[in-house]
Amino acid sequence: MDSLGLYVLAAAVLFGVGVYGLIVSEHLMRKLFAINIMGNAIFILLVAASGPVEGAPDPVPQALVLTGIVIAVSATAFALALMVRLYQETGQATLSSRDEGDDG
Amino acid sequence: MTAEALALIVFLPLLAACAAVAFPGRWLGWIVRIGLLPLPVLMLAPTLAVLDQNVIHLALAGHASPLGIEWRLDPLSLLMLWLNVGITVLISLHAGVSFRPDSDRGQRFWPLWLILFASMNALVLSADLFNLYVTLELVTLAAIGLIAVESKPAALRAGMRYLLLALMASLLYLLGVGLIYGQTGTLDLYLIAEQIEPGWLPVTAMALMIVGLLIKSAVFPLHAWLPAAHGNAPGPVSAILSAMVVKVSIYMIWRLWFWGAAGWDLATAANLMGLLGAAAIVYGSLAALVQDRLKMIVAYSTVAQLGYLMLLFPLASTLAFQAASYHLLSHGLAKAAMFLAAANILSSVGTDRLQRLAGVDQRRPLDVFALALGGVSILGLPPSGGFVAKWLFLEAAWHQQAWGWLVLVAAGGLLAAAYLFRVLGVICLHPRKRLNRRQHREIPNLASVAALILAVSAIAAGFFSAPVLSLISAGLPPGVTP
Amino acid sequence: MIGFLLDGLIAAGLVGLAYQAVTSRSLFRGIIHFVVFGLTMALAWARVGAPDLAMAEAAIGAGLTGALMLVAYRRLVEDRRDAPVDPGPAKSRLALPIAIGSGLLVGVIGLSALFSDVEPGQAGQAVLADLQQVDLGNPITGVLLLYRGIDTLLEVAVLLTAFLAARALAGSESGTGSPTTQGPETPMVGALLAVVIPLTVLVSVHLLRAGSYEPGGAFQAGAVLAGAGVLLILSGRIAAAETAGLLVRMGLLAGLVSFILIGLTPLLHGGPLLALPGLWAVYFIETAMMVSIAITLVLLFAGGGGLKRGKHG
Amino acid sequence: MVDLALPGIALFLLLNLLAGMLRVYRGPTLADRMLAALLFSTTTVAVLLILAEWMEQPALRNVALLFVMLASIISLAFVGLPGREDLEDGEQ
Repeated sequence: MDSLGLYVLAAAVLFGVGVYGLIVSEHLMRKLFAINIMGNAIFILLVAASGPVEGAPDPVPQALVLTGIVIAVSATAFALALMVRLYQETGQATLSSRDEGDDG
Repeated sequence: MTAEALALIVFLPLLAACAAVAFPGRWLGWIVRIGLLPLPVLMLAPTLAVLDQNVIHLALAGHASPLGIEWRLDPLSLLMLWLNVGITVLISLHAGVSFRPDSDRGQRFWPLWLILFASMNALVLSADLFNLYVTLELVTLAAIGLIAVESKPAALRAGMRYLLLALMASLLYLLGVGLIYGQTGTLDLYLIAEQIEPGWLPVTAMALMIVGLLIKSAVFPLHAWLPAAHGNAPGPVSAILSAMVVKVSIYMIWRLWFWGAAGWDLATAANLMGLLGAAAIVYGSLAALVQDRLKMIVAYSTVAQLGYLMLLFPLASTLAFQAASYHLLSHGLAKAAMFLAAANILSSVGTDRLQRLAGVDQRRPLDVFALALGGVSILGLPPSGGFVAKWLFLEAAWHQQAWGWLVLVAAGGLLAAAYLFRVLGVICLHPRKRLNRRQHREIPNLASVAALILAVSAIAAGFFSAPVLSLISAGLPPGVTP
Repeated sequence: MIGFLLDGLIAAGLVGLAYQAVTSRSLFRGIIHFVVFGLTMALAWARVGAPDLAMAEAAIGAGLTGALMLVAYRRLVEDRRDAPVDPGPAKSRLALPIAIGSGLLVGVIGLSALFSDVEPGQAGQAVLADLQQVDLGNPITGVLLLYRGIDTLLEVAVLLTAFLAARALAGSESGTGSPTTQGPETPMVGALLAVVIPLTVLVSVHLLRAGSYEPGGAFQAGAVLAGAGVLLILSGRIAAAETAGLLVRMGLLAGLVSFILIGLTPLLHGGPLLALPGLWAVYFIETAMMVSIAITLVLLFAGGGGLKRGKHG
Repeated sequence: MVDLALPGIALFLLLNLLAGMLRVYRGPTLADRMLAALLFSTTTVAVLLILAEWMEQPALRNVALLFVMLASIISLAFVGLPGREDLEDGEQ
């Protein structure tokens, strides 16, 4: 097994950790950690799944991951803003309470 | 001509969104008009081109796939494009009143609205799996921004739940894309279709992508986020969410399934998808029956109606394609009308709790009329567009002697009738007028007119089905025989 | 062998840090672990031969995401001191089996993808072949701007949308104040700024220029430039404002607008959409994107609609 | 021997990092964690520079440069957190 295989294994564990964190965490920011960790695991797989081109790593998956990183930070930034606003409105940074029938 | 028109269809609203950010204030109204109103005219060139050549390829930056990204316009994507342009422009009439461009709310609303519009156009055109991921993220972020634009706690919470699920769904989709690239070395859907063999890795990749998209399109049992998000968003936003946003991810599933995995034997999986659809129809309708808020009823009705789009997978014939595509169209129009009407009633009466809406038909006759017309199309009564769609579904099931699906479509209509007549019954058939006059707030007529135009179009779609149906049958996927 | 040990250490570190981030007792500690996780991730990218990603992950994934998380945490703490910030983890009997199951699934998928005999990617080969004719040394920049330009264009739109959506949320109430540090008057901060700000600008320009022939590019450079803006906010030199001034708005939109307009120009003389008319266009768009990315990230950090001179400006 | 020296040093530095992480984990005060995190960034810079030599990837020097810039920003962001003492009390 080469180094890339090691990172693929790590990615699998990271994905599991992310899923665990997503289920267990109440706090929204922890859920965001978890999703970002899962995202990183998938980025590793994205690069690992494609073979090398002319001896060097394939540039296309790398460009895709670069795009993915920027999208991840955009989504995270918006999610954080949403979380802060939710906290200001309700005093909670969780999704635990269920009052969806509220017509405000 | 076509290339220029398609470029403007995507980039004009996007530029308008930029202009709306750059020049807030009095110019906003005109910027929005310039970004939206030329679009129906611009659609003419691609429409003529598709009628003439059936499929149009456009290699972006002059690089054909696999090197570059291609846009591909065929009858199905043309239909989606028309639907998006038409519905967005009509809902914008309503939004022009409920989010006035010269108000503070309007300045927060319109840039996101224009971006959502542009991104759905870009999504429908794209034939590249990763580009689809980027456009889908753009659609999701803009949509959630719009849900939360009024910052009500319920909407914020619904938006947050939607966002977390959507992010997870995107990751599953992205993993699938990565595996597909590893296997085929390309990201273009049509090149993939030529190269991919149904080994276990490609099948897993497809499954991951489809599960991700099923979450995004809120198909039962992954629908949990939808009713809260659609029911608590501002009126125009609920309308576009139900009419278009959930549909574009179902459209992507169709593309992957029928075009990407064209040669695969998917009979078992197709039946599974059909069963999900059946469960959605039954569960969504029953849940709509017990809701006590008008907008939540309409939202659960969306969960149910999305189920019909899943019936395409097991039936998979020309008739089924026509049925599903027409259902997409008529449900989009009808549901947008119903959400706008419900939003008008909500902002006029101050609540949309059903037991307090008795007698609202006298205060807001146009809105109740629009609601009823939309309902007629949803439950598939002739001569509406919904009737054409359901009739075609029945016919498709009949021809394949798929009696189970036949019974389901018929029963779905009855269930829809149950929850819609409950609504209309409470509103119109009441022993005494309980609506308090003082609570009644005037809202501009244009808001009701927009709802009515959409509702009338949903009915009118029943009369003008022939050209659309023949267009759809000209653009069938490779495996489907007429 | 020793390389393998090195990778094993990095991989183990990644897993440990990730676990700490999602389960640590305090949220603040979780953020630190998350940031360090991102930095370790950058090391991992460096090891698998992806320096572009190492840079992007360090600057965007760890640095700026971490800064955004810290400032969000701070708003949570400041806003309501009475309400509990962190309710702690929930008990779930299903969590562990589901997590192990999905981890196993991803592991099996990943390893079989790695060890299935994959052909070199057609797209990647086409990129390298076509780049021979263009004087652009970094294939990733080529993919991002020349071949998959619309991805990059829409990606810039995603970033703008995130800002617009976050701005639409920010009410007129409290919580929109800029996160200044406590002691901006201390001479050390001034000295730090005097050294770091010009250096940051220098490094970002260097990374931008490097992007055309070696790893680097608009996103990495923009993130570093945003770092300078974050420093200015933290030291109270600039602060969040209700609305953006003309200059900020222009900077915010420069990348997207110039990309669209330059992308549309070929249509005027019958060329294909988004075909950039030359390498100058690549450099121009990259510069504009760098500015836009930096300003968008700074605005997201400041938590307002615009920027103004701060208390200590 | 020389080709073992560089990765050996990198490995040693990484082990150092691990020890540093123990400090981040154990605390007990915020200052300990802060210093450990700073140690982390400086050590990572060293690791990256060594990797740049060993893997013959000069681009990694740019990554190291970027780390240096980030370290100063992150440290100021940490210092800027208000009322951190009572936070720490509340959460321990």
